[in-house]
This record gives sequence, structure tokens and C-alpha cells, in this order.
Amino acid sequence: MCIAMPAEVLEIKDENIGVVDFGDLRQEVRLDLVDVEVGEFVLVHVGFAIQKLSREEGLETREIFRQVHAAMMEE
Amino acid sequence: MCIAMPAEVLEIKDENIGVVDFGDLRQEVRLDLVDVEVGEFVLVHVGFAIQKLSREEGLETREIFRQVHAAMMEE
Amino acid sequence: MPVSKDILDTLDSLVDSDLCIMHICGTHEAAIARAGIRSILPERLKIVMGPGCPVCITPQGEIDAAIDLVEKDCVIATYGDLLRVPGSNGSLESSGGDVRVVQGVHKAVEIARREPEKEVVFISVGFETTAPTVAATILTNPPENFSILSCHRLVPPAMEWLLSQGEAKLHGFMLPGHVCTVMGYHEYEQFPVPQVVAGFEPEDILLGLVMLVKQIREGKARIDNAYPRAVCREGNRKAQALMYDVFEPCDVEWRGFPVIPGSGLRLKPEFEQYDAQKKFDIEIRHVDKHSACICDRVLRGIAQPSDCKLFGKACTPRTPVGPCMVSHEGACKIWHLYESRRV
Amino acid sequence: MPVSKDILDTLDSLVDSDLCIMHICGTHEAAIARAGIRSILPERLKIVMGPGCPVCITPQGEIDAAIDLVEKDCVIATYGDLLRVPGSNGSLESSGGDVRVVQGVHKAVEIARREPEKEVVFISVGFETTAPTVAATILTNPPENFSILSCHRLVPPAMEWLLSQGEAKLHGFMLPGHVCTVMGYHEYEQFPVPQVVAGFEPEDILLGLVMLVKQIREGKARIDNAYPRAVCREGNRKAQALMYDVFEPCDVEWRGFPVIPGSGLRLKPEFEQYDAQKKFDIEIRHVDKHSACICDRVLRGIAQPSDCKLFGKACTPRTPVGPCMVSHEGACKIWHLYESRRV
Amino acid sequence: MKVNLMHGAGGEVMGELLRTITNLKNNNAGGIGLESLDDGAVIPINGQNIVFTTDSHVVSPIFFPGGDIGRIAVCGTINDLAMMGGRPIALSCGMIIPEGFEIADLERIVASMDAALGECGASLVTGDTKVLERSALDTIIVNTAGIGIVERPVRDNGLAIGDRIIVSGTLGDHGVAIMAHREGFEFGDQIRSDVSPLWSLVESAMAAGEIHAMKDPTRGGFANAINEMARKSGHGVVIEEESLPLRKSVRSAAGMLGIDPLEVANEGKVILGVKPEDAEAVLEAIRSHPYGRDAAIVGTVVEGSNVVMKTAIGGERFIEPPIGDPVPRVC
Amino acid sequence: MKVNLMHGAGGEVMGELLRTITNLKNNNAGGIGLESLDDGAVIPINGQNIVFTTDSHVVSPIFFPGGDIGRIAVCGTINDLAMMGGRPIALSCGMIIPEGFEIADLERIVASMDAALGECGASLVTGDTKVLERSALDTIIVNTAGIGIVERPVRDNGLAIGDRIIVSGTLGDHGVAIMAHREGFEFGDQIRSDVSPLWSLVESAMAAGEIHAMKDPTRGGFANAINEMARKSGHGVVIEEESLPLRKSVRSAAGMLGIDPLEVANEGKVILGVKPEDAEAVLEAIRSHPYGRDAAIVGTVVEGSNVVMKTAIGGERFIEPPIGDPVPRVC
Ligand code: SF4
Ligand code: SF4
Ligand SMILES: [Mg+2]
Ligand SMILES: [Mg+2]
Ligand SMILES: [Mg+2]
Ligand SMILES: [Mg+2]
Ligand SMILES: [Mg+2]
Ligand SMILES: [Mg+2]
Ligand SMILES: [Mg+2]
Ligand SMILES: [Mg+2]
Ligand SMILES: [Mg+2]
Ligand SMILES: [Mg+2]
Repeated sequence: MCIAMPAEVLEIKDENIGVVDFGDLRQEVRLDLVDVEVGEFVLVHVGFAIQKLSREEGLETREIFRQVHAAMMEE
Repeated sequence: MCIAMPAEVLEIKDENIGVVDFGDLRQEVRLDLVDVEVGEFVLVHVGFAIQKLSREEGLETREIFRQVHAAMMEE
Repeated sequence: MPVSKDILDTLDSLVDSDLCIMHICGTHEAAIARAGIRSILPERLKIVMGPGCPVCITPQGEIDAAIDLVEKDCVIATYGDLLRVPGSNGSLESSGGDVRVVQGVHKAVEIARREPEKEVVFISVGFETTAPTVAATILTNPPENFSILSCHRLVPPAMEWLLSQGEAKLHGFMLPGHVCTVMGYHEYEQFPVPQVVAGFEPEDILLGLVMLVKQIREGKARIDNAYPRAVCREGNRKAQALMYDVFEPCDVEWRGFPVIPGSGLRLKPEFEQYDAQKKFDIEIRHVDKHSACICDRVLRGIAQPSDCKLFGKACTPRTPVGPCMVSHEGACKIWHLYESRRV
Repeated sequence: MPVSKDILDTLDSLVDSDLCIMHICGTHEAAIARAGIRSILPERLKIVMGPGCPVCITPQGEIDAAIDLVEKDCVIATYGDLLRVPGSNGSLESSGGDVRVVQGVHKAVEIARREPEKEVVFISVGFETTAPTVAATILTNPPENFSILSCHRLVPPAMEWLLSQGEAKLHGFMLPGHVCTVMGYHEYEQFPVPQVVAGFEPEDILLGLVMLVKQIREGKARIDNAYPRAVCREGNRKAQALMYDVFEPCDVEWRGFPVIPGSGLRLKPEFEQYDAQKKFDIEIRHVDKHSACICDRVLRGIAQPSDCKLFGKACTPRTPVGPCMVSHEGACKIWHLYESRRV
Repeated sequence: MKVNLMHGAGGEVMGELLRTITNLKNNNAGGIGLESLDDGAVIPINGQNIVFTTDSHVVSPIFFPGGDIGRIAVCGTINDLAMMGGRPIALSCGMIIPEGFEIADLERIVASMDAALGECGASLVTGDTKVLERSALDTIIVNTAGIGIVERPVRDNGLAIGDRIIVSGTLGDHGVAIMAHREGFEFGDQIRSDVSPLWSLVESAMAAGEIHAMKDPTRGGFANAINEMARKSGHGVVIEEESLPLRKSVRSAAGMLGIDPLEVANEGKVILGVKPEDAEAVLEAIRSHPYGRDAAIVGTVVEGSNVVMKTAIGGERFIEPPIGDPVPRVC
Repeated sequence: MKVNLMHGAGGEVMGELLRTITNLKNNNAGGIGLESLDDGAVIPINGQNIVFTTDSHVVSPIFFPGGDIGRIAVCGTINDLAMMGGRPIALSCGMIIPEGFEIADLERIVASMDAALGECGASLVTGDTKVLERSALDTIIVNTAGIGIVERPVRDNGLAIGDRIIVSGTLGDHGVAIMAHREGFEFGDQIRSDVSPLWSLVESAMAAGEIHAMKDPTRGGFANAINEMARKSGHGVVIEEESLPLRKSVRSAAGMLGIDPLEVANEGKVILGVKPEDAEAVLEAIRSHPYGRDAAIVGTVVEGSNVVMKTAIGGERFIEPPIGDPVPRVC
């Protein structure tokens, strides 16, 4: 039950509804489970944002890899 | 409610069911309302024989006409 | 053809004044139209249609009751004739229910036996010709899930009512041959008008007309029998007895007529379990007719379809307003099909 | 592609013994298959699928219960995934009922509001990723004609049960990234095995494998996080709180597993009015599996689909015997599609 | 406004629906197009006349005495081509099947199509199959389209004053068989559909004389087809009741069902308008064909705009196109 | 055995049903017949090649972003003719309408058919209409058949080793638009069906180089069509994932719906197998057509018997023909 897609919050309506962009595709999603602001990224599952995404940590994934890789090379 | 067709009784089964011939067309009909024998003619309405037909009286129709006609001519 | 030519010559020589004959049988109307009989009658002889089509005289409330039964998830079994008759709100055909066309009541019982988990209601219309078949079937002990909505009608009370109105200028009546096959014609002897019993072949009808016109000319009022191969004065006593074993007369409304005393048939109390009205607590409501429809007067013989303001305009065979435009034997439909282009 | 090439090179150089990794997420399986990841892994590194597809682990009895609700004329709202899962006697798709595919539980509530004359039951499957969305919705006070059949499952109790069996030779676990997005990964710290949290892009999975293999080589048993842009140790506390406001753990059967204590979620007593099982008096029955189907062992990681006697014969994607052949992410279906031709 | 069943039953009501459906600018490929509402279209391609037609078939029951939906689907299209004077060459077939349909029944239907094709030397060369949910469709639908070739197309609007009207055999057999079977009258094989491919019959009729108009009296029966031919030609037609070929069994059954056998479908008959001098020769040619043994000259084209029947008793009545599908009745 | 929904969804299961339905002796009129199961048939008539094809169309919803059932019904048949290399000339139309259908909707459908016909110079010349009871049918079905002319027919089985595979534009647009609309995802106009008539695009592609095979990736999508082309040609195909044209919005929506955009229908796309030397020229010709702007070379024909995708990450996987219609999912 775990398909989830990242999306950017474009607009927040009352009743915890947000308009988000999945990449050339906008849709309304429920924001009941997260506290977000316009411009932030969320992960959307079954029509609900289930967590905020940090762009920095996204970039950090690559960074982690680079560390792992570098560590390997050192071995 | 009065479409009725003449038919000849070909066979009588138990439970008051008769096989009759409407003219190149056989069908089972109910005989609950009449007492008939094989070879007699009946008038069939909504799947029931509603009366026996007498061949003689059928012929007699024409006879009646002839009498009427003759009487007329005498006038 | 040679015989009918002779009969026609005779009829021609007999009619020397304006005469109007009423028949009261839808099947007579169909036969007259199909054979083009009106096109060959002497000009001064007119035949009009009375309340003889069971579809035409079935009030809207009875159709509505049948549709109520559809909504109670009953399987409706009925004759094809009834399918397209408009109630207040659509017909059985458009009701979306499980509506089955049957040849006769016994086929409806077969459905009930085959599908015991369903309630099967037979919409039981028709005159004395038909009622005995229903009675005979009720007496064969149909299963519990079978019942009927009795909408039967009897002819003589309607004719009595008609004659008591004295509105129409009618010179004689052609009696319904198949009703008389069952009932005989002794019941009609009470009516002081010229009458003839006629069959349904074109020659039967022509012969009936000759006998009736002759009687009228003689200034008599009796019943002649032009259909002796099927009809005798006493009728089919067995059928009559069965009918009155199961049904009893009741007062009932006819479409276009008021409530006519003793003109309907209801199940006797001992057959109550087959009475769909009681079983499903269905009420037959009185429904007022469309204001401009003159079906009632057409059925009483005092107006022709073409006298109706709606005829051929708001009311056509496609968009029937009144029942006379629905039934194959409805005066307005037949008029529309066979007569409107001729005039 | 350049990044993944680097990761692959690293992985190649790291794997110098036979290693078997279990992931427990259907979406991981789908991503692995779609990107053809198994085709580029070092030969000695295997990934197998554990009980991670909610469709696969939903016992037949729960599908049967959903079909019981169809027969009580409920509108069934559910995810498309569930449509074709066979119960004892057909699937929701073949049930002939009013079954609607929805994007999420809130859409099921919209149906209930739009069609107040109907009873709408949401078949609520899913792990901790999904349960909070249902909880949040229940807290918005859905209408009276709405209820849910709770078939949720929790991952850690299943993993605990798996590890206690000690049957499979597994060197490490790839934790379900989106379950951990909601729950964090602190609950998994109790398990003394190498673990990594991974995302779902091909690179995410490869990175997770590198980190896990490295950990195994180090002889450690901790949890590494290869999906930090979405997952932190504590997870989404708001979502967790909502989930436990509405649901409480219960003992429940998994398909292929026995009853696992505390591995299910039921509505708390104060939300009883939304419990379809109580509202419609539905019982979830235990159904014995087809004797030869080894789904249970496939799901426990101790057998491969091709070990099953029925695989590709009696059991194909067209004629699925076990649930692993039904779900898009079922091990047997994926094996059938992507592997059978390769061998 | 919504479509109702009457819109599908032929006649005037159907005409209204057709005006909507045929309201296209791109309706003619240079020959006889959609606007003519004939049995088919004609398209001249490099000096060759291609005839093109289509019909969708829904029949209940799908197997009936004398045929099945497969035979009807092939014959219907073969016959529409033949009505244009066209030799049938190739058919397409679009099957729309409800979920749950028996594959064995499908096999029977396909075998029956093959047999009908074999009778007239045409082939089914392209097809399409759709399966619909049980809840969306409860009966199989078979669409066929067909192409043929013709030198001089025959229209349905070509009746000339004095032309004799020929029907190629007994009327009402198919419609009465279907209705009796559907309504449970249990006549068994006593009444059989006439469903047949008519190309070779039409071919020999065309060789025997000058044919001004042809039409197959399918939906709406003889009553509908003869009215359409008269209306489109701008003439009247007089039909002699006594000359109309009717099988005795069909007459009996129609009596019991309370329907007019002239108002129900035929699936193996053609109505021809023939130059008077050629009428006997054409009749002779048709009668010598196995599907034409009961052919008869039944009427004449006259001035006017009505189809009138001279009844056996010497009366006259109009033959009107039926409104809606006939329903069996008892009064 | 009974027909089930899988029998209508393409792929191997459908193949079984087709074996039943195409089991006819009279299946070929001298050219390419039913046995080839190509996009259409070819019938040589007096030295002229006639192309002939049919499809029945059922779409829910009947009006959707980018088109409607009328446009699909015309384009589907135009495109099947074009896939054979045929210039479309004339179409037939069999409408099967459920009682209660809005006449205004019918008018919209007909207008839309007319517009699509106008785009490619074809005409709808013959038709048939049936109305079914609401209880028998709950959706409109539009069958079209079409005829065209072709000098050298193009088959779907002509792939040769080394041929480049070209797709004429973005994949999955139609199927994703329909599914999203049907399942209430409320994307509005953000994703639109690609339904279009392709004749003029195909005509200019054929003028630009040697085309060995063509097929339109409709039901079952690209995955189904490329497998069929490979299987019928007896070769393998390698597809480069990164070269496949996919609209970003379609990719996003497919992600949300949990479906593979390669497995859903396109209604305005063609897959071509092109002689390697001509591939760039053909690509250029297609790209200069309004419906071909996103065309791309996506793969190569190789020895073997599988369709393999080289994934972006350097892996390999099979592209399999889908089993059954895809269903949206969340896991
Ligand atoms: S024409 Fe119509 S409205 Fe007028 S009397 Fe006849 S049925 Fe009634
Ligand atoms: S192949 Fe089928 S029967 Fe065997 S384990 Fe997999 S799902 Fe079960
Ligand atoms: Mg025709
Ligand atoms: Mg046709
Ligand atoms: Mg036809
Ligand atoms: Mg097709
Ligand atoms: Mg013609
Ligand atoms: Mg195609
Ligand atoms: Mg096609
Ligand atoms: Mg196609
Ligand atoms: Mg037609
Ligand atoms: Mg091709």
C-alpha cells in the first residue's frame, strides 16, 4: 500500500486541502497528516500528504552515496 | 379481449390439455372450459378452448345468408 | 368473395336511410379495418365503435396499480396489449420492471411454479370471454407466490348504462361474438333495441349487418344470430359456472364512464389469497383524465376521434394522450391509421 | 545513470560472498522489476520478497466478508488493487455488485455524502502508510451511511514473527520506505539484524543495497537510512497520533501466516458506528488455502515461486490459485512475468 | 429529448432519429451516400463501383428455428449488397460479447456464419471483438459490414408507374418464428425463419429482366419496405391481398399472436419493382431458385402517394408502416 | 467455458478467443484476410487493392478531455486503414444506442465524427441504427468499418533485423486520460486523449522512406503492439527506456494511478519499423506533421523473440503484453 509521489504545495485551502503539483499535473490532496506551507514538498499517498520532504535531504541522498563510495575507495 | 381462433382437436392428454391444429400449426391448449372429443372443432382464446364449434352450423351461416337474401328478393 | 359480393348487393338494396350501428368489440373493429369494410358499405350506413376494447376501458388507476406492483419487485405477467398503455406516469413497458408477456393466465402460473422465489402477479383484464380462463386456472390451485390483479369487466351492465344515457343516435348494436360464445345472448334480450350477434370473418360481419339492417327496417327489436357456428342463446354453461364459482360482480369504474354497478368481477372471499390487491396492499386510485381528451365520448359513441382537439396534434400513436390512441383497437388509433389519410 | 553506474561498481566490489536480502514492500518489488535491477546486481547478491504486498497478505476470509457486504446491497468502495483478488468464491470484480474504485478513503466518504440512501463500505486495507489517512477521515465525522471494513496490518509484529521462525537464510532486510516515512524506524531497532531504509527510485534501491551490504560486511546489525529526504527516525508523529486515536492493535491472521499478536488494527470502541463488521454483523471466517499453494512459504522467504508445483501450470496470472499470483506485486506474478522467460 | 425504443423500430419515428445521425457534411464518396438511406452505398473507385453496407444484429433468442444470429449477421449484409445489385465480396465482423457468454455458443455462431458465406462465395476478412461487463450488456451483438461490386446499381427509389411488384416468397416467416419462440408459444420447428443469402437469386432475377428497384423487407416487414419504396419513388402502389404469399402456418400463428405478418421482419426475401413487360420472366427466374419458389407478383405501381391494399372482400385499406415493434396480443 | 473480461483485453487470453472467432474457411478474398489478424484486410479487385477494416467502440466516459466516442470511432478505423498503408475513402457506421440516451449527446457525437472525417477527406456513406432496452445495454456502442485504397500494403509482421522502431509521439495519453477521468481523479484538461486521424502523417512517412511494418498501439498500448509486431515478424526488439516519449503530466498521473503508461491505449499514435538507412528521414517527415511533433526512434529489431527494454539504470527487463485491462492501484 505504498505508492507515494512527491509533489510541491501550490496552494492551501481551508479544511486541510492543498493544491499540489506532481510535475505538470495539479491535484487537490488532503493535508490532515502534515503541517506544511506553500512552496514545500510533500509525499502523497492515497490522496493524502503523508510527510514533508526536505529538498536538502533529497540532495543529501546523493551526498550519502558519495560518502559511502568515498569510504569504499579508501578501504 | 376477443381474438379467438378455430382449431381441430387432434389429441387429448390428461389434465385437460389438448393438442389442436390451427391450420398447419399445432399447439397445446387447455380444455378446462369445454367437453370435447378428438376430431371436434373448438374456438381457442388465450390458450383455452372456450367453446365447441359445430361444422354444420358453420355451413349453416351461409344457409342463413341465402335465406336472408332469398327473402329480400321476394320483397 | 362471390358470397360477400352477394351480401353487399343485398345490403346496398336494404339501406335507404341514414343508419348508425354500434359494435362493442375491439376485435370487430380490427376486422372491419383490416378488410377495409367501411370502404365498401353503402354510403348511408355507418359503423361506430363503443366501449369494446378492454385496453381502452381500463382506467389509468389500474395501470398505476400494476406499476406499484413492479415497484414491489413482483414479476408482472400480462397480455402484450397492456404493455404500452399509459398510466399516470409511464407504462409497464417503460417501468423497467420484470414484465413478461404471456399467452394466457396458465403461462403466468407456470412462471410462478418455475420461479418460486419470486412473486408473480397476473394483470387480469378482459371481458366474459377471458374471465372463465382465469377462473379455471384459479381452481387448479396455483402456488402461493401467484396472484392476480382483477381488472375484468362485464358487457351487459355497460350496455345498460349506455342505453340509459340516450345520448347517441344509434339504430342498432352488433354484439361481441366471442363474449356471446361464452355467455350466450339471453342477457341482452332485456334491451329494447335491434341487435345481432356477429362473427369476425369479413363475411360474418357483412352478414350481421344485413340481418341487423333488415331487423331495423322491420321495426323490430330482437336478437338475431349471425354466428351460429360458435354462439347459441345459452352460451357455454360450464365456462359460466366456473366464472361464477371464482368471481363475483362488483361496482367498478370504466375509463370514460362513471362507476357502473355490477360491471366488474372480483375474487370471491374464499380465493382472497390470490388477490394481489389484498396481498400487496395496493389501492386502485381514481385518476382524472387529460382535460381535452374526449375518449369518454368516443367510447360512448357520441363523438368521433376527429372531433377531439388533440387528435393528430398533441395526441398521435407515438404520443398517445388517451387510451383510444394506444390500443391497436382503440378508435383513435385506428382512425389515425386508416381514416385520416382518406378524408 | 552515471550515479547508478558508480553505485553498481561499488556494489560489485562489495559483494564477495552469497548474500540474500529480503525486502518487505510490494512497491519495492515493483520498482526492482520495472527497472530490471536484478539483471544488473552482482551474481552472488539476491533480493527476495517478504510479506509486503497488502493484497497478498489479506486472507481469503476478508475478501469473502467484503463480498458478503455486496450481498447486503452495500456500495463497496476500495482500491483498484483489491478488485481481482480471489476469495473463496470469486472476486469483488466478478461479484456483480456496486463496487467503486476510489483513490482514497476520503473519496468513499464523498460517495456516502452524495448518495445518502445507500450504505457505503470502504474496504480498508494497507499498512501504517495508509491507516493514518483512514484515521484522519474517521475524525472528520463521516455520515451515518459510511463505514469501513478494517483489514489493516502492522509491519513490525510480522517481522518479529518472521525472525522468530529462523527458517530463512536472510542476511539483511530492506525496510519499507513509505511505512517508515510515517512510523520512522525506531520500532525496528529491536531486531538484531542488518537493516536499511530505502526509497523507490532505482538509485534509492541501489544505494540501500550498498549501505546494507556494507553493514553486513562490517558484521553490524543497525538501521541505516538511505531515504533521508522522506524518512527520519521518529517518522510523522502527527500521523501516528491520529492513527492511535482511532485504531488499536489487535491479533489477526495474515495470509500464509498464523494469527500474529498485535499485528492488526481495529476501530476503538468510540468509533464503533463506523465498523462495518459490527454494523452489518459480518464475520471474518478462516479459510484454508489450496493444499498445494506455497504462498505462505514464498511470503516467509523460504521458497521461490518456481518451487511451487502449481506455478505456471494450474496457477497462472490468468487463473491465479494463490494471492501471490494476483497482485501486481505478488511474487509469483512478477516471477511469472519477468523471470520465467529468462531462465 | 431522449432516445426511446420506438426510435429503433423503423417508420416515421426512426426517421427523426436518422435525421440526427445522418447529419454529416462528409456523407458521400462520389456515388450513392448516406443521404440516400438505401440498403447500401456505392463508391466509384477508378471506374469500379464498390457497394458498401453495414448492419448490427441483436436477436433474441440467438438460436431459433431456421437460423441463428450468425446466419442473420452474414445474410443481412449479403442481402443489403444484393439489394443494390452488388455481388458480395468481403465482410467485416464486429462482435460485442457479454461477459459470461458460452464459448461453445460462439463456436456455433461462427460455424453458421461460415456456412452462409460459403453459400454465396463471400469471405469474412477482418474483424474486431469487444467483451463487455455483464452489467453493461446482456446479449451478444454482431455487426457486419460488407463490400461488393456492381456494374449498374439498383436503388430502392426507382419504381416507375406500371412496374409490377414482385416478392420473392412467403412473408413474415422470420418475424413470426422469432416472436412465437420468444413469447413461449412452443411451436418448435413448425415455423422457421427464412434467413438466407439472396445474392444468386437476385443475380438471376437481374439477368432475366429490367429491375427498377429492390429492397429487402427486414425490420418493419413488407409494410415498411413497400411504403419506403413508394415514398422514395414518389408513386403509389396497389397490392392485391389475395396474391400475397403467406405460409398457412404463419397465417395461423399470426392470428394467434394478434399480429400482422406484413409488419414483421423477413431475412430472406426481396421486393422488386420490375418493368411490366419483364415481370413474368423475372418471376420465372426467381421461382426457379430454391429460395424463390413461392415468389409472386403482388401489385402494381400507380400514380399517387399511398400504398393501398385491395382486400379479398373487395375493400380497400392503406398499408401503413408500423409504429414500433409489434407486440403479441389477445384482443 | 465462458467468455470473461480478460478475453476482451488483448494479449494471450484474447488470442484464445480469437482462435474461436476466426475459425472460418471463408476468411480471405484473395489478398490479406482474417487469418493474418492485421489492422485490416486487403482485397484485390480488378487490379486495385481495397483495404477493409472494422472496430466497435465502447468508451466510458463517452465525452472525455481531448475527444469523444465519435472521434474515436472514426479515427480508429481511419488509423487501421492507414496502418495498412491505405488511403481512407469511405466509412460505415453501426450505432447501438440504449433507450434513454440523450439526443443532444448523439448530435455532439455525430458532429465530432464529421469533423474527424473532414480532417482526412473520408466520408461516412452507409449506416445502421439499433435501439436496445435500457436493461439490455447501458452504454452507446459505435461500430465503424472502413475501406481505403493502397498500392503496396504495409503489414504488421514485416520487421527486419536492424530496422529502427519509431513511435509517432508521446505514449499513454489516451488511456491515462480516460482512466483518470473515469476514476474521479479530476485532472480536468491537464491530460488529454491523443485521439487523431493519422492518414496524412502516415502518407508523408511512407513518402520519406521504406516502412517495413506499422501498427497502432491501441488496446493494450505500446507493450501489446510491439510484442505483436515482434512475434508476427519472428524477431526480437530492444527498446531504450530513455528514448520513449512520455508527457511529464502523463508520467505523473500514471505514477499516481499505479499503472504503466506503456500498457494503456493510444488513439493517435503509430509504431513503425523502418529500414535503418531511412529512419532519420522518416522521423523527420513525421515530426513535421502536427500529430508527430514528439516522434522518436525508440528501438531496434534484433535476432530473438522477446521485446526487451534497456532501462535507464542500465538494467534489462521484458516488455510483456498486459493481461487484462489495467486497474488503478495504490500499492
Ligand atoms: S385523439 Fe387522443 S386525446 Fe383525443 S379522444 Fe382520442 S385518445 Fe383521447
Ligand atoms: S504459484 Fe500460485 S499456487 Fe504456487 S505459491 Fe504462487 S500463488 Fe500460490
Ligand atoms: Mg436493407
Ligand atoms: Mg445495411
Ligand atoms: Mg439490412
Ligand atoms: Mg480491433
Ligand atoms: Mg436497393
Ligand atoms: Mg490496429
Ligand atoms: Mg480494425
Ligand atoms: Mg483498431
Ligand atoms: Mg440497417
Ligand atoms: Mg499494418
